[in-house]
Amino acid sequence: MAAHIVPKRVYYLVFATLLLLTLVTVDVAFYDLGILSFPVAMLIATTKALLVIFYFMHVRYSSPLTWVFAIIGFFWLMILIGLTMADYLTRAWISLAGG
Amino acid sequence: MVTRTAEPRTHYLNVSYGVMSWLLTLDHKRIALLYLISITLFFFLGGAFAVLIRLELLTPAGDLVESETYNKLFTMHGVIMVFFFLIPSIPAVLGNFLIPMMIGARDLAFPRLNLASWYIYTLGGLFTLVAAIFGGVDTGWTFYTPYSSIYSNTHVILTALGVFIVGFSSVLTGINFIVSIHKMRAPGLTWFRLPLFIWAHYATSLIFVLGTPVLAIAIVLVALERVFGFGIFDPALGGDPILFQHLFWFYSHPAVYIMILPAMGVVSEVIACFARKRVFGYKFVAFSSLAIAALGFLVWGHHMFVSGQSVFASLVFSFLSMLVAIPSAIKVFNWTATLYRGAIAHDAPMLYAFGFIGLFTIGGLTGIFLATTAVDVHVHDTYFIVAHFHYIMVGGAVMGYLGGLHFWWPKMTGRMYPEGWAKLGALLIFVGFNLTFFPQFLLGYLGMPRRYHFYPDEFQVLNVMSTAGASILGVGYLIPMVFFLWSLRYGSAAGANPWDAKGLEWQTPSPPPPHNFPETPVVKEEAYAYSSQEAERG
Amino acid sequence: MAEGTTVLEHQFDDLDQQREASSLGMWVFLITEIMFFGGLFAGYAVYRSTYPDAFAEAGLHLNVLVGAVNTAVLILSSLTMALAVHAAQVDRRKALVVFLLLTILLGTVFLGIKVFEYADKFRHELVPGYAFAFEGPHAREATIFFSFYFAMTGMHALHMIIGIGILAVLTVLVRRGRFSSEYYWPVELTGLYWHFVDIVWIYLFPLLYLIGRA
Amino acid sequence: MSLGFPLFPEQASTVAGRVDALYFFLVAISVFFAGLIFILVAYFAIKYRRRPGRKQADPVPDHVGLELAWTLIPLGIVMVSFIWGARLFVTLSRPPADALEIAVVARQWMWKFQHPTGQREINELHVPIGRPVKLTMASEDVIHSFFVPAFRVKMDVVPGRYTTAWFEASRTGEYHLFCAEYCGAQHSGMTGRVVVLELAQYQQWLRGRIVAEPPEVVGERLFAQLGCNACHHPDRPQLAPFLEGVYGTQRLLVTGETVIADEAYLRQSILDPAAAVTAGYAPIMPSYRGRVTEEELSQLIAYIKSLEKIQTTRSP
Repeated sequence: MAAHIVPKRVYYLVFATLLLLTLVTVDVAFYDLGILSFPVAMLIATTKALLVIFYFMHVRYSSPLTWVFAIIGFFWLMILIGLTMADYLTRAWISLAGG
Repeated sequence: MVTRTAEPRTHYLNVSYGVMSWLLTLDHKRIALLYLISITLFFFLGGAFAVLIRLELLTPAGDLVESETYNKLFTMHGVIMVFFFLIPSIPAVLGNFLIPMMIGARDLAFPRLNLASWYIYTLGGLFTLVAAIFGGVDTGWTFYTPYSSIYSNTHVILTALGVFIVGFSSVLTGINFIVSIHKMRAPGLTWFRLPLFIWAHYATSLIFVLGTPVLAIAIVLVALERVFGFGIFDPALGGDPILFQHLFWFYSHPAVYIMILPAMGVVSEVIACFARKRVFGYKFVAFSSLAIAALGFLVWGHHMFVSGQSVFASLVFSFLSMLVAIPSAIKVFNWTATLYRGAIAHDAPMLYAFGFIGLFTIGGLTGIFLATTAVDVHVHDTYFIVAHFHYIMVGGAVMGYLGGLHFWWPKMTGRMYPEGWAKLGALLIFVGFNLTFFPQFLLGYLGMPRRYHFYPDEFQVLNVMSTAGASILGVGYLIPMVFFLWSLRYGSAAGANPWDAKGLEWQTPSPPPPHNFPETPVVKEEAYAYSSQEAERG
Repeated sequence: MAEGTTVLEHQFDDLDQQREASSLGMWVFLITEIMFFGGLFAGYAVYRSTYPDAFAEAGLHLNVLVGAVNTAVLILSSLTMALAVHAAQVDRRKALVVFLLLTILLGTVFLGIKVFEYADKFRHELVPGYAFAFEGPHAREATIFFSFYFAMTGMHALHMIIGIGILAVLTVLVRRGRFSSEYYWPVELTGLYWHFVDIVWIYLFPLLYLIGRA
Repeated sequence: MSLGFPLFPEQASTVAGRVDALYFFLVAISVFFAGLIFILVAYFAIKYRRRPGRKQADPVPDHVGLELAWTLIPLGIVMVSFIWGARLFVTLSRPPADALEIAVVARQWMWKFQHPTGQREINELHVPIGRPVKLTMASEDVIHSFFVPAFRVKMDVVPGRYTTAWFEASRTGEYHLFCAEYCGAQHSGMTGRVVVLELAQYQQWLRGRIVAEPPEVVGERLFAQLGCNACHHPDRPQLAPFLEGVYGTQRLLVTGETVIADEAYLRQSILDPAAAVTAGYAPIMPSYRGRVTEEELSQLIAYIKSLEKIQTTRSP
């Protein structure tokens, strides 16, 4: 299994996109999107992260095993954050006397 | 079949001599022995703390030691037993020794990391020992905030640093096992031909890798708050001490499975060998290991039903905790079914396996009490919990560890241990264990809280029983310690395969040569092919 | 191939196996890193959802321009790192050295800017536990924000420093001719680590600098 | 008990019997399954022991039906336990509306209680039989846990917030009170007793105590001393909301969210006024963190809660 050599052109393209997305996320932050501002910021960040993972880290060209472990990492991160927030976001659900 | 050695054969023990040949070894087998020595030291140190705890609890008054001392005793007992004995015990000793052999490899994928993990373990251990010598720590092994981050004036940082450091050794071990199991299996050794010991260690390694870092960061945050006055968990700054509990138990609940899964792996090997049968429902047992590892990460909130966690979250965690009982039950039923129509020998490793099944069953069933929210409200933080987790960690993990140590001792040292003494030891440990911890279930339901230095008079009789049991248990642990050392010199030669067992590790001489196999074995049959062996012999 | 055989470790059958094992090992290690930072992200999520106003207000005390410039610097360093891996794959040693040195340089620039930012926080007394003179109704919860700011960026900076150290060792080894297109994966694995650290920053930047700007 | 020492705790609250019923259900399940496993293991170990003539095992093929059986049957049983436990747990988590409200302050290493009529106790709590008692608990330092085994009630007391627990005593007598969450050197000394009295005796006990002012009276005085009434005053509706009748109502916040003005909200509004400002008001209130103790805080809240009862005429 020889390593895949990614053309330099791809790297430059990815780099340009990442810079562009950085500008976008900074710009967007100055508009009041209400509750959407956080999801939008995270969406842009995740897009950037995926670009880095797929191209700079070569996951696009890697074995399924690499995919599995990359996904496990983020999945478990979601478990940690998700179940912790399941506590904090629901603390008011059973509050007053008699309910 | 049996390798005859006319002249001294080169094996991993005699290939080189001298302290440096051990301290700089990259051989997984020697590293396993380094671990064996270190964790044994910590086991007896942790055990000494336990002895003092049980002696203090003999009477209701706090008359043996001061309260401050007592609190340090149970803290040091917990920290040492959990982080420096139980978690590394089976993976770092038996796993390190056996995994490369069981998969037909010359070594683990990263021998240098393997050695580094032992040094890191030792360094972490030194920090904790220094903390103990300078006066110890009194937060409980759980390091709950804000007591640990603000109020305790003992050596929290030093101890926490030890735990933080030893975490890296777990992580390195986990990475090494995962990569080795994926990439270093011998030709023909497909996933479903792997011994269940390997499956169990694979699942354990996943927990090492996914859980340990979260404990590490939790400790870092406590340290930042304690040393630099950061506001993370401090209620005075609007911080929530319960967040620490979330981060802590995200690791420390799965850590229980780090202890029990490898023991389950050992028991699968031992039962198959001494019943001379393939493990019943192999695939179910294999996948239940992965299921335990995965579900184990979803249940940490059951430690927090009365912590002020939201009621809704408690119900979710209760539901998920119920699910993790199922793969454990599957294993127990399958082991029992494996015995059916077997040809069962009652050698010491098998006695430990029987003991494991019995004690783990009790530990597991009482786990359902704790997963049940309304009952947990009453028994949480009482001796019921103490009894429950000792049934899992000592009744389960330590029985598995000792059973495995007996089983593979001939392979590791080339010597047999004395069978009669071994059976006596197993019996004493089983009896002593039950006498120590069963009364604690009753104490817990009666309402005796854990970590109490003195207690109301009506709890004394059960505490006396527990202390009496602990003394039997202590003797039980000393017996194998003595005869294992004795066997190194006086034990009869073991031969390559004293149990006539299946598995690649038994196909190489005892003690194994430096690179395990003269040539890479090729696997053509599934694990535990005891009946096909019979067929071969006609 | 003569060079290749010397790097093959005894426990492996061939270089392919060794390369795959090393690569998998690195990925598993990166999972531990995800979970390590994950604890910080979980804590951040808890407090941000509990004190949204305080976090928004505290976030205004960070300099977006500096953060954005640093983001660009780090992304550029990821590019040079990727190009270094490319150079290693096609056996262009001189280019490899240049790109590694560029990556080190950019990493150092990032850290330099970070030092400047930290100094600014010390000057304005926004350092929990040292001097905290935050004005406003949310002063108390702002301590938590700045605690997370320092914990997160500090852990990130620590990873950068380790990464620069590895890159420095790597550069020396490259100049000694230890690598070739057959045995180049230490460069690749270092790249994986470097890109991971970049990804952490990609999330830290909006979480810390951009909240509450609108 | 004939043994001279207890093996089972007394049942002295209305929920104790219900918790025990579930407990015995689980004990029965455990005895059944543990017994089943022990008997089978012992039976197989003896019957199929290795002996001359039995050197090898008989091959037994895997059986998917069996696997499913011992997956699904335990699953069903634990689900019963989950649902049963969950229903009871929700009951335990919801204090009845008509409960007697007692303020609890925990600190290293003592329990302080204040009755609604003002009587204070330390490490001892007198309660009437047959009347739900709701505990609103705060900690001055580390985490503690209020635990009365005879009531099957336990709840952590967490610094920086209120937690609540409730019980209804069903039998007179004296019962252990323990701190169940490790809290430092004298953790095992942080104990006390709960004394359950008949209602008449309880009232007599209340009368017999040194006459202390009820918490809402002290709270009213504090309210004036701290200058709260400078803004929270009917004459200055533009500055601060009226507090009359505020307890238990829905509050619309400036963020557009609504919250219920319970103890936790009132606590937050006194300590961190800016955290959740009522819609229509500017965040001008200063924080009283550090200026009031946990006990004073509970007295202030008691006063605000009492305003609901006193005020009968409400501005339209």
